[in-house]
Amino acid sequence: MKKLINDPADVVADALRGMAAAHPELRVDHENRVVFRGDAPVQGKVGLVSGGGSGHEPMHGGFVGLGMLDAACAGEVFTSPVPDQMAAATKGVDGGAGVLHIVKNYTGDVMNFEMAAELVAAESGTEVVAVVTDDDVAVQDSLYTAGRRGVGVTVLVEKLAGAAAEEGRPLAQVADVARTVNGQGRSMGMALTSCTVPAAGKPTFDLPDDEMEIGIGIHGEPGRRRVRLAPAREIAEMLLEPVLGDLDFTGGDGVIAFVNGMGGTPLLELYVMYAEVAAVLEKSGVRVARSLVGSYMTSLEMAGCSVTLLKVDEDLLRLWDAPVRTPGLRWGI
Amino acid sequence: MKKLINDPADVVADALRGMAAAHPELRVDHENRVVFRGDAPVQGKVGLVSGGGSGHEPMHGGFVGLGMLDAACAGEVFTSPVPDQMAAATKGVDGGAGVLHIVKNYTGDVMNFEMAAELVAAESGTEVVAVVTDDDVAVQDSLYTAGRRGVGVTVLVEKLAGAAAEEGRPLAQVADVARTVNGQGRSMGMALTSCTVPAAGKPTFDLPDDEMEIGIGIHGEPGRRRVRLAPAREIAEMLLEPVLGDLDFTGGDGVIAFVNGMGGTPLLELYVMYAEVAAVLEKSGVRVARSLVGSYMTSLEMAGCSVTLLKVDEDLLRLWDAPVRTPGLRWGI
Amino acid sequence: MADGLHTADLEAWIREFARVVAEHREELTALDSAIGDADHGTNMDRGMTAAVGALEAAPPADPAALLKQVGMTLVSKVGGASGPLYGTFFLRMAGALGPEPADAAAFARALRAGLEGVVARGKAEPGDKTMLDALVPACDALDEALASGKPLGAALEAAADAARQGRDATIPLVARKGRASYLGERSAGHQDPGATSTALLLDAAVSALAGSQS
Amino acid sequence: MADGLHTADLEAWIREFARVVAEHREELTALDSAIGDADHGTNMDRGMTAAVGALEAAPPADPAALLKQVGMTLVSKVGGASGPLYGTFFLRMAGALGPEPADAAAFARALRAGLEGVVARGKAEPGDKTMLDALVPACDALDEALASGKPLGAALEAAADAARQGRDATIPLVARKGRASYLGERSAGHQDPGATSTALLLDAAVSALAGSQS
Ligand SMILES: Nc1ncnc2c1ncn2[C@@H]1O[C@H](COP(=O)(O)OP(=O)(O)O)[C@@H](O)[C@H]1O
Ligand SMILES: Nc1ncnc2c1ncn2[C@@H]1O[C@H](COP(=O)(O)OP(=O)(O)O)[C@@H](O)[C@H]1O
Ligand SMILES: [Mg+2]
Ligand SMILES: [Mg+2]
Ligand SMILES: [Mg+2]
Ligand SMILES: [Mg+2]
Repeated sequence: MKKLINDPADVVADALRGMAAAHPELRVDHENRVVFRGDAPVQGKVGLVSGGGSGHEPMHGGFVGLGMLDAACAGEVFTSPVPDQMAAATKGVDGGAGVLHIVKNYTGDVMNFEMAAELVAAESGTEVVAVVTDDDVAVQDSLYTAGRRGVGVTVLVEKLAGAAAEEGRPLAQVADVARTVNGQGRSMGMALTSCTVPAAGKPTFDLPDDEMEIGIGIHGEPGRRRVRLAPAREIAEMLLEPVLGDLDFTGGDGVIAFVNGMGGTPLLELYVMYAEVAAVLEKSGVRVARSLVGSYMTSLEMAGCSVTLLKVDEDLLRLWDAPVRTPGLRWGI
Repeated sequence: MKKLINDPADVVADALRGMAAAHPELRVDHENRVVFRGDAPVQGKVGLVSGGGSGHEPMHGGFVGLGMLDAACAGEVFTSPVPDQMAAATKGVDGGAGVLHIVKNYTGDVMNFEMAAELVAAESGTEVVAVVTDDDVAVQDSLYTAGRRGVGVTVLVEKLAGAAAEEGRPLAQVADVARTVNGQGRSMGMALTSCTVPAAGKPTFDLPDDEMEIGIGIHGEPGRRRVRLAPAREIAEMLLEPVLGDLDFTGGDGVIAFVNGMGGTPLLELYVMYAEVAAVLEKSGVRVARSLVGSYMTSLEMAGCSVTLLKVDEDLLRLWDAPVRTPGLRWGI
Repeated sequence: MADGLHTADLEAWIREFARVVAEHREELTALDSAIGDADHGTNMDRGMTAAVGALEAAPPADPAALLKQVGMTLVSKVGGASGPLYGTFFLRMAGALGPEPADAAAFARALRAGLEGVVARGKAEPGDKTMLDALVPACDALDEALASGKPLGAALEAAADAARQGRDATIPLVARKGRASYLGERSAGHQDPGATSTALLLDAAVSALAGSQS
Repeated sequence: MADGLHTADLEAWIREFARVVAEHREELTALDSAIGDADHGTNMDRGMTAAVGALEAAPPADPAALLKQVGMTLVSKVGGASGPLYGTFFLRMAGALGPEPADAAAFARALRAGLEGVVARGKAEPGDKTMLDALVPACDALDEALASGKPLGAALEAAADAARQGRDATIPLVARKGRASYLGERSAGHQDPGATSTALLLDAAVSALAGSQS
């Protein structure tokens, strides 16, 4: 295992020390492993809390700041944080207008956030609404699965609901934005290589040199199927076909097209992928209103990418363009 | 070779198509492989041109925009662009106030930029000044080398000279900022893995599982020495010792501390590294005024990092904080 | 100790579970690598190490307090799916026990209460390829053995046997809950990590508790 | 062709150089992997393929025009260190030749002018572990052989011999110029890629030109 770390057991704590040192505008609660906006709680504003296993950086800690999250809880690598963390985050961002939990649909995340909400309800009067993201078309949402996974759309939910909260919208409306975004977004990912969980010390799966995994999630888990390595052009088609097949993205105000790197894939390749994605979208009559290319939701050092499309309207576009100031996403301020 | 590409021969052209599609605010000259600010040339402003081999993304194309570069030339992977490209870029950004070439100190880059300047001088009256960056303390600047390599400081030069140009400073002063930054900056890098040049198809060097390269550049070249794998804490010391030994960074207005990922290293690990770098700096009496953590100057999918320190004064800090709007670096706008 | 399971017995069970989890940490993580995210061994080991640490720092006074402390520690130290599930399991067990030593029937009732907590929390059913596939047969076997008059020791052995069989029976299953369900058909052919740690929990019960009433 | 090297002869030389560069592309890149950035074979092949393409698209009228076109093509298609260096080499050769066919002495003078261009552009010296370590001995051997009355064919063979020896002699050297110099002592023990491609240039001259005046 080759990583820039100290003891594998300390990797999350060490990275949080680094975040605290690099971002004095944030406040890091090292005991609870929560990254807060420096000015949290913002009085009168809906507080946004997310979190999940570590190893997906910049998500979620890197999305804390004006116009996005108020707090993010960092679990162990690929392991949902515990209810205590989420409860501490919820209390810390409660500015009197309620708190939105943005939860990726994984059994662990959902249960831990649920327990946190129960804790908070028992202890304080804070109103908490949870929105669960589940945009991964690699997984069928059926009785026979834990439902679709929450992947790329989570980044967009955090930005757009964050902007809505920053505008002063009430909790119900901010939650509506989050639900709308999740409902209008779809994602699909692939991997060229596995990643190595620090505590495990070896790659989660082996992948021959001439094969790739299609339909992966973001926890280094194997995907739905293994196929022969293909050029970027074909990969774009493989990823977009199920996305476009699941929801009609044509017409209206177009889409936000998001090509996301899994952590070990350089930007050069993400732009090659984006060129192919844009070509498929053009051919399919899907208009790109905005785009995002980069490694925003990663799986440690996994090589690969995911593609997310989000159908937008004028309101969502305005929220997208609104100022955001976080370590991972910043514009307008 | 596992990469998200089509034909290895097309990787640069394909990535430029992706950049053009993803960034409508830029103008991409596909024939000359130059990324321009959409509004270039900006009348009355000094034009900033840089460029180099591809494979270092977001550098340089991702640093084109308000407050940074006016144009960037993309060479083949790890191969300096040709004089024709630089000449086209220079002409395209000439707003009447002259053009600054920001050149990393590599034999190829220096010679090609020189030939471009000769071409431009022969064809037009555009005043061109070149500043060569050479901040890599892994290499001794002596008669027995091609001089120090230009590495991490180049990103900072592009930001700071870009801000000076945006402020309306004349060419000589903008060039002075660039030279000052280069003179006050030092870097040192390391690799955990090699990278694979697409056209070569296999890793540039082999590195056993328990070893790392210290003193690497940004072209996948082997470093100065190979040592046993070490924890982040020791790596931070190995990188900072020669940096701190080469220039006194204590006192004054402090430093910009820049921990850069080589492309295949996830942000989680870069924050772990930054925590250790910050600890060494604190112990050494170096005050951190600003920091930058991320993969800004990469070597394809190489795993590893570099550390750059830049001694700053009030003017440089103001230029650092000035608005910048590029795909790779953005704030204040 | 013919008068039932004391705090010390349950503590021995927890310590033994912690020990076997640590011993099998790599195996649990390897199982989770195949159909999950390679952390089940690390998760359980972190949680049980913390649980034992908490017992030492603040020794609980009675069986219910002990299992409650273990449950709380797991909930607040593990995370993931196994934290809430094993946490809820022990919390519900604690809720079903009184402060007094538990006899065999009380222990079996508590175990089933724990099982029901796992179902309530995780909404899985037997056959979904989860820890339930070890826990349900274990509870059934325990009840049956006690009903047929077997002593606790033999009954726990029957329960542990059933848990191991349930664990093995997860191999051909296609997962319908948890992370492994994302793999669809590809999840078949692999043993469920959570069912494996649950089988260890019953093994630990045999080692630590079977002697208590025999 | 006792009257000297015609445009067609030089074109044959360029074509032959392009052919051997393509043939040795992987080898050149492998050499550059060890002490550089793994692109010398790709660079030279891209450049020479373009040079031959340009010759076909717009056949130059005379020797000087031909070599100028090759030089210009290399400058604008190769990049890196080898683009300006080989480009300058051919441009300076072109500058030293007239429009008329070149006799052996004129060819040797042109080759030395090319060499001087490389020195002016790259500021390296013999012993720095660069293409000069093949080019300098080649020019010296050519001059010497012609001075001692050998025909062009034999003289070129002597030059190619010297280039190959110079190439081999780069192996123990510690690089002082170019990318390999960053490696310091670690550059010793590896053959310089540029010296290797230069030896191919002289080999190509033997294959394409040695017959012209014999
Ligand atoms: N809904 C559920 N009900 C019961 N057990 C579950 C459920 N979901 C997952 N599990 C169990 O949890 C185990 C995985 O635990 P662990 O790896 O620690 O958590 P995570 O899946 O969050 O990484 C699975 O092997 C399975 O036995
Ligand atoms: N200053 C110089 N003078 C002469 N030749 C040089 C000089 N620098 C480098 N070279 C030659 O260039 C070769 C490398 O070419 P290439 O790999 O194409 O370019 P780059 O080093 O830019 O990747 C070296 O092997 C060496 O022979
Ligand atoms: Mg997990
Ligand atoms: Mg090169
Ligand atoms: Mg797991
Ligand atoms: Mg090279």
